[in-house]
Amino acid sequence: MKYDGFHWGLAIDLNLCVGCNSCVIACQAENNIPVVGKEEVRRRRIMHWIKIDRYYSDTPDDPKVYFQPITCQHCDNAPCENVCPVSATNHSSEGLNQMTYNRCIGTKYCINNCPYKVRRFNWFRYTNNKAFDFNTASDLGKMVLNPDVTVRERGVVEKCSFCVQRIQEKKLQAKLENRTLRDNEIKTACMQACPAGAIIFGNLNDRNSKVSGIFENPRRYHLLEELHTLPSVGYLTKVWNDEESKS
Amino acid sequence: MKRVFKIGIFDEEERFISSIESLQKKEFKIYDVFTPYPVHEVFHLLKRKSRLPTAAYFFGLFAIIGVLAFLYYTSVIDWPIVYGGKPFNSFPSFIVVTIVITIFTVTIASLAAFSARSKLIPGRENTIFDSRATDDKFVIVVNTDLLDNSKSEQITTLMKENGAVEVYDKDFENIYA
Amino acid sequence: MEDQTKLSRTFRIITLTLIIIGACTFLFGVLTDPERTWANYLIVNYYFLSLAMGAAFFLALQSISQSGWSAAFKRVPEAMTAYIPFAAVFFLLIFFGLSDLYHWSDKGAIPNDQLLQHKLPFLNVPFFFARMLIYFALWVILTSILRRISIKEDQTDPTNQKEILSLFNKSELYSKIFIFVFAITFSLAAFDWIMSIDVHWYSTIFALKNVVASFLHGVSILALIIFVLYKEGHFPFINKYHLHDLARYIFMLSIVWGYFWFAQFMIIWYGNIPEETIYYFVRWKEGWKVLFFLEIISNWAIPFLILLPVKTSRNMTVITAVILFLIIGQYLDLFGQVIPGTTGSLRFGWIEAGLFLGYAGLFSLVVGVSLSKAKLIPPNHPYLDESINHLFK
Amino acid sequence: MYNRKIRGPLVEGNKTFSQISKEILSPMETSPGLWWYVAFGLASIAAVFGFYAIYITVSRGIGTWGVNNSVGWGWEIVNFVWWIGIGHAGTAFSIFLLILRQRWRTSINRAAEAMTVIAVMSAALFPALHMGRVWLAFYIFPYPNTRGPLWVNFNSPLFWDFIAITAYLLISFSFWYLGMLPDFATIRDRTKSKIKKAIYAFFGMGWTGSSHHWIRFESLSFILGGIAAVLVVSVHSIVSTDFAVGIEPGWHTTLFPPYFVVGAIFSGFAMVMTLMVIVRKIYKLTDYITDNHMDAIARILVFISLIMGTAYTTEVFIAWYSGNEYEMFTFFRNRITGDYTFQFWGMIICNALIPQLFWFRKVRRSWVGLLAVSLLINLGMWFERFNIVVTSLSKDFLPSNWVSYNPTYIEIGVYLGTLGLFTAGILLFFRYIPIMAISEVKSVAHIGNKKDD
Repeated sequence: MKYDGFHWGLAIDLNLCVGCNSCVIACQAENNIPVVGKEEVRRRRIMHWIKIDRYYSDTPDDPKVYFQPITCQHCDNAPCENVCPVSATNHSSEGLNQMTYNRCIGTKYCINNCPYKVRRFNWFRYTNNKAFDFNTASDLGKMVLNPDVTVRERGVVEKCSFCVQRIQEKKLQAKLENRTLRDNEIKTACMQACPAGAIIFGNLNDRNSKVSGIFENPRRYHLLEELHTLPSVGYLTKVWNDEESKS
Repeated sequence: MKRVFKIGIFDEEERFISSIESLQKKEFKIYDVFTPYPVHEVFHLLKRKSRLPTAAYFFGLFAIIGVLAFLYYTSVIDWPIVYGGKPFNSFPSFIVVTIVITIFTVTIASLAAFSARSKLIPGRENTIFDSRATDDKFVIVVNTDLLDNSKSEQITTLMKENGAVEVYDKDFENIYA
Repeated sequence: MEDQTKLSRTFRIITLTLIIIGACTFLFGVLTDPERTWANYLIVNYYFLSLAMGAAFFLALQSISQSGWSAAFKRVPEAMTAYIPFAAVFFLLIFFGLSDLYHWSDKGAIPNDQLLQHKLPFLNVPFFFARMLIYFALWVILTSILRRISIKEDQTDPTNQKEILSLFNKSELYSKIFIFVFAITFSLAAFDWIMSIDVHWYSTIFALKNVVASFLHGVSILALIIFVLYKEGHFPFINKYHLHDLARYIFMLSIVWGYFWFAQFMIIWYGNIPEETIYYFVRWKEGWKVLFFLEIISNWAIPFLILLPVKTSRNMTVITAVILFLIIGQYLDLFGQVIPGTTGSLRFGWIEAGLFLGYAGLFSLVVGVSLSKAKLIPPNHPYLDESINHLFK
Repeated sequence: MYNRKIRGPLVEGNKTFSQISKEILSPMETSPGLWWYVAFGLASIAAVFGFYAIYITVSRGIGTWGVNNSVGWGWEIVNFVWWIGIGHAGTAFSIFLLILRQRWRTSINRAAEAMTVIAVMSAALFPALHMGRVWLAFYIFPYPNTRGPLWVNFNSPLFWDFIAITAYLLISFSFWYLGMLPDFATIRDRTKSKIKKAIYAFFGMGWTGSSHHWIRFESLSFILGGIAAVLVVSVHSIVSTDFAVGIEPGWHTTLFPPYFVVGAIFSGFAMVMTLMVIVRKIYKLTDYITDNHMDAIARILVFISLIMGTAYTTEVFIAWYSGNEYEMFTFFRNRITGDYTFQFWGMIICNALIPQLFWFRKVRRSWVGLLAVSLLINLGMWFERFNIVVTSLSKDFLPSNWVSYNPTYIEIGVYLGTLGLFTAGILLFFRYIPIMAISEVKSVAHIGNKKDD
């Protein structure tokens, strides 16, 4: 699949990530992600569109910790898209793996077939529901909602959209000003919030964009590359300078 | 119009068949026979043929072409959508869909054809010449409207000779079948 | 019904000439182009073994499903199984061409290849041949037991019903054992001999697909032999229902072949994992693509479309024509499985033709000799009446 | 030419045709015993519980189930595949045994087909319920709509499932119904009750048994039979593609289509056997469903169980042979050992080992043995589906996504409900529809009973 215009991509530098969770909160605020409470999290039903995985190596007494922010990989050969019976998830002409909430009937097949397990399901109605009295049950709580983003119904699948509302906004703005989009003009919520600048978003088709530059880095790898899902999210592998820390 | 039929009742398949053969040898035209289960010799003797398989073949052909055309139209021409990097015309997937929908179409069409040709429709009452035919008797029915009495007698004796347990005449006002 | 075949002089001469042609081709081939010769040697060996194994499977299946219609023909599949010991010898000779066929037998490649190291406990030369010996031993023993029971039945006094019935039950028991053994060993053999050529690739349905291919082509050759014998004046009782049943076997099995072929292709195509798709990627290149489609056409499309109507499946000429396509089909199928992983070049020349002809001659001779050694129609078989007066109901 | 000495008679007791009609119709014409009402009552209670569970699911959401972000499919898909598998028995009986010329099928195929229809209806409930928004289920239908029109994704195995199951339900129902036409006519002509006559006359569609009717009946059965043979294979193959075309380890394997079909026939035949043991016991129809019949089903079950055993072995072997770490983990660390060993070994023991008891004639001839083994096979097949659906999802590629899965009482309730519905349906079938195809039994009644054969 060739993308004529934009091909959005995200680069995450694992060397820079400190696991502060700012991106998680920023994403939650930006995309109207419901807070579901301890009980649901315990039942493995988190709603975060970006989460930070931790892996450890070495001994338990002196572990090395690795943080890995995981979001939808926006694969160009996305296994989740093939299997949706109602075309609720498909590929945009800009390389986005997009989700049409209105069309989703909630078969959860995409969730199963996603090797990264980054798709989220609305197990209950989280709005106006006293059982989930966190941020969307009361009028006051609802004031935090972002008017640019849909509030999802019960029974639909959702996931990271690369902040498509921000992409569209900036594209429109550039069009109104009759100019091309500048690199780094579009910032996803996670990128904006990252204090270390570990997350970079941009156009992969633009050779000079920052994200393309990072993709050229020899440290770059894709998650589960052997499955040939062709993710649009690239990671820069973590490098430890063991010799120096020992001396 | 009132019509007269001669009805012969048989107990056993062999006698029933030999009776049909001897009636046909004397060139009496058999109106129809009724049996509790399908007797294949009867189909040969009465030259009964069904064109349902041919019809089904054409239903199938029509369905295959129709479904493939529909799939091509919807996913390549009308609104092509990219799913996971698959081509718009993802033929292996279409084969699966085509097989099933063809099967579906052939079934429905054959059922409809069967129902229409055999006049078997829920609630319909076809003429029953002798109600024992659905239980344990083999029944031969001969239309005797145009036959004179002696011929009609000849049929009776022929049937009796071949072992009919009962032979009788019956009038029918209207025939549905 | 007393009937026995005799081998004519011309038959012997023709088959012996073919065998000599084959032997010469092999010798010249090994000297001039060993890689290509060994690859073709494997294809034709496996080809004729698969026919014999398919016939054996047919024989056993008839026995356990208590099918009566085929009883009169059972000497034909029995004769075909007589080829198995010959195949055993030829397969063991693969030892000399191992390095031309199997990448995993290359000692130099193992240290650099993690997967080969992983597979080493299974794919190593001694174990490979040990397995081969076990497979052949089991097949030869079981098929010869079935054959012996069948011959013994002939020699029994026809009035001694008790003895005949006990032999009949015995053959059913051994058929059951054979089918079980066949399912496991032939699957493993397909993994060993064919799938391990593409040593990094794997597919779980592969064995099953090869089992069905052998059954399909075994039955086709079986039918062909029956037709030839009929033309020679044997089996005078053959009616359209016998033809119909044989044609139905070919028809159904070719559908099953198509089904397995499609299942493997579709699942790999859909899953789109490079580890697996590489197999079809190689076979989708220029030139190979034609072979790829010819395989399906001759093994599935032609039998399916031609034998679909009842009329054509009761016509001996039509069925024979279909069988000829299937003979080509099995060759193409094996060619497409073996060659891309070995020589990788799409060629059909004198080596290919000569080897095939040689083996065809040998196979015909073995089957012919074996047929002439026993009564063509087993006179004491309990289902013989049912088979001769076969009616389609 | 039917060799009776070897094959045994198909119907024992040298019966007349009218005796056959009478004996087969007797369960319908006499009032059922107390057991019937007790069983029906119990089944209804289970069904009511099921309806309650469905109400909770639909009104509150899928969250009431135990499924989660990694294991998106749990009991509902396990049960769906299980029921669909059982639903393969009827068609398999009627078609495959027809192709293999096994004439003993005549006295069993009606009940097997009834089972098929009811089981497929139970199965069809689950894919509907597992949707987050079941009220929009019609989106899966490719119809010209106001959204463009936006068609559906023809690549999706769920879409294939949808059409395959609809077609299967329709065809097995019509095949079943077609076979009943002559029998309804028999009831219509025999009964003395006016209401019954009117009802069966309506559903009998005016069947008279004329040669015109029979020849078309025969050729339609031939067509539907041929079609159903393809369909029965394709339906379960399509169900298998739900898993096989995915990329989850343990799901993505090319063997799945035939392996699922064989497994389906396995569980279907086991369920037929369970049912037949009970029918024989209760209705004393041993002349029609003879020991030979049960023996034949038992032999088929042994045979299929060996195939299943081979398939399990192949899967495990190729998982190792592939050298793929995800495959190896799934099979060796999450099935053979790990959290789900109970289900895995349950599957192996119930499906591959226990049916081997049928090698012994004693087990094949005792009704307790038949019943016990057939029930265990059904349990084993349930484990198999659990193994496939849940274990692969619970621990797949990224360790951070590993979870375990436990069902809630709502999921169990839905399953109990379908069990209740199934039992109730079968009980109603016993009561209002002839248990065997009367006309077919008549056509084979004298084969192998006469001296000259």
